[in-house]
Amino acid sequence: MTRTDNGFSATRRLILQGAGAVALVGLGNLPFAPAFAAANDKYPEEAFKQKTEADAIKSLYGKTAEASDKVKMDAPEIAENGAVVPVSVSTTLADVTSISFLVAENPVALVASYKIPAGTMPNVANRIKMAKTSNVIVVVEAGGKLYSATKEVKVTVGGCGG
Amino acid sequence: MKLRSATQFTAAAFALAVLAFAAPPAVSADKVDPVADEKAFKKFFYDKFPKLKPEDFVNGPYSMDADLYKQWQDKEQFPPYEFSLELGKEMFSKPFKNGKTYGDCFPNQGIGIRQDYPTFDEKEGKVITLELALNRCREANGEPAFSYVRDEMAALTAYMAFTSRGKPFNIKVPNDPRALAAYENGKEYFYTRRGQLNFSCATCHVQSPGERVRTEVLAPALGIVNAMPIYRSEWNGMGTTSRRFTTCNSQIRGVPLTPQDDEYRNVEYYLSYVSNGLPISGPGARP
Amino acid sequence: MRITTLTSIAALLLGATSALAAGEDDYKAAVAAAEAANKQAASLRNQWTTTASTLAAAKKFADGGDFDKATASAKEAEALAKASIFQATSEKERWRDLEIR
Amino acid sequence: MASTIRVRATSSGETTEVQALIQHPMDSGFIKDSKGELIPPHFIQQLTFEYNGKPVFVADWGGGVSKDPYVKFAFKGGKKGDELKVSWVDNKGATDTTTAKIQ
Repeated sequence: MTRTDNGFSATRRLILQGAGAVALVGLGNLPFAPAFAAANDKYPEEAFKQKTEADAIKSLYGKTAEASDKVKMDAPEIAENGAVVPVSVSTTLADVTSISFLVAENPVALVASYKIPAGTMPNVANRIKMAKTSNVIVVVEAGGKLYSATKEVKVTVGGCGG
Repeated sequence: MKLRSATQFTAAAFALAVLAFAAPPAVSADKVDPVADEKAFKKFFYDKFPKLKPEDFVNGPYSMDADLYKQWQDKEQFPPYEFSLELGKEMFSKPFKNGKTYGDCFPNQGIGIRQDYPTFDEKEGKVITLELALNRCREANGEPAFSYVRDEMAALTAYMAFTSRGKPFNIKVPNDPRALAAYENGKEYFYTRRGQLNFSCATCHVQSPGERVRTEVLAPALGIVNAMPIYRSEWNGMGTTSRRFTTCNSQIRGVPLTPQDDEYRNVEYYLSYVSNGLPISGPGARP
Repeated sequence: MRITTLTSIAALLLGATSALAAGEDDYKAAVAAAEAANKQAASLRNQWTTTASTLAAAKKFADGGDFDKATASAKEAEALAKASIFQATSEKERWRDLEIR
Repeated sequence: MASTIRVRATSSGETTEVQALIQHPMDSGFIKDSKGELIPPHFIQQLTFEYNGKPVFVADWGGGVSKDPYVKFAFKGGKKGDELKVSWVDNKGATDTTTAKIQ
């Protein structure tokens, strides 16, 4: 706990809370360097090490999410194969800055986290792996708050097994 | 040890079960009639799945289950066989060391001809599948043959199928005793139970399509070869018709034959013939 | 054919007890019989994967000097091979029962 | 060597829809090979889409994204004929970049 990583993740949280904070931290070291681009450049290493979805969300955003019916997730009832599960999300929430996909029962809960700059639509589709039947959680960051949707997807052939 | 005693039991139970049924006389062999077979085969599947249109059968399990269909539609937006298809196109157009190309070995430079294979070679008296023709083309041009079950062959056949998409299978069984014998042998292979599990191809793909075996929704035999080659999520990659046949055999605990052995060529001939008129849909994506 | 299959199946059901105190010679004879039967299955184009894996297990026991278990496994492999022969032979006629016509 | 990145970007006038498929094993580090040994993690960590020099979409990925990963999103603006730059970097430091014309 004494490692400097903690400082970095704290910094990262700050950055992710809003584009405005970025200039203060001074990470604008990229050639094109618009404020949010610098934030986008950081890969959330620690969040991708967390085993549970709660820890991953905390590491990624530094706060907790509340369920919202404004977050619409489209995922199959039964995955045809855990190695390739198409999951997509759309939302009517305004000012979306980030969308993340988590699988509770995977060895690493966080699967993907997308940064949504202003002007990009809050709709994302991707294909994820699921080790077994699990809740899939989508977290949407909008206006600095976190909203989530959860759906159980049954997996009969795991994407992380043998 | 636990496993082995289970094996013993299965073997014994199987043998006894067969013995119990050994008595009733088998239907006597009629004369070989591919036209009647094709009609009966299609009628069986059309009756079993009255809601499906004929061309739906070439999409296998996806036509049988709404949830699967949706996942397939999502995948097809940018299908997983895309890379194989591009590789195949590149390989197909690249000349051999002697300057010739694959196209030179085929009618119409190999474009839009998938639906004509397998074909019966009257000179040789045997069935020639597309995979076999591709390797013969390579060897005739001084190139080593590809493995029938690996990515290169899948890529080449993927490209050739792609250029033939939508064209109806047009397999011919000429009135030649050797062709009829090959066809009949393919049919026999299709219906013959084998392996310790005592399954025939038909056990899964005639009796139970649309049902789940463990986790998989079984594809109907009608139209099954139209989608070859396939990207299978289970394989994490592409598979040829040869790969499909050999893995089917080992899954039922039978030792697979060598790819492109007569029986495999003949069963592909039979299955393609009875799917005549249904469109080529390969390369396909499957769970 | 059917009688021999039945006999070997019966032996199987009784389990390995009949192979008490087998020696290397018993093992070798059992393996030879299993291999011969499996070869016949191959000529009928119908080997079972379990025949090969059971034979491999027998050889492993023999390598470890356990000829009781090695002989029992070899006999099991022979029974599997004979069942596969029986299957191939009976299917020569029976396949038509499944045919769509 | 062909690019590992396939992109389809189509403009509807108001928005541009982008789909990408990338050739990458995306090994999570939790799967064993046929010998029973763990395949070491090897996955894309970051995938960036830039339009007019600005990122329009950034994906941070872990090993839980499927092999040959796929993603779809849309952004406001984007004209037919304009270029979209796509690049990725994986956990071993390998990278690839391509540009695609908006259709």
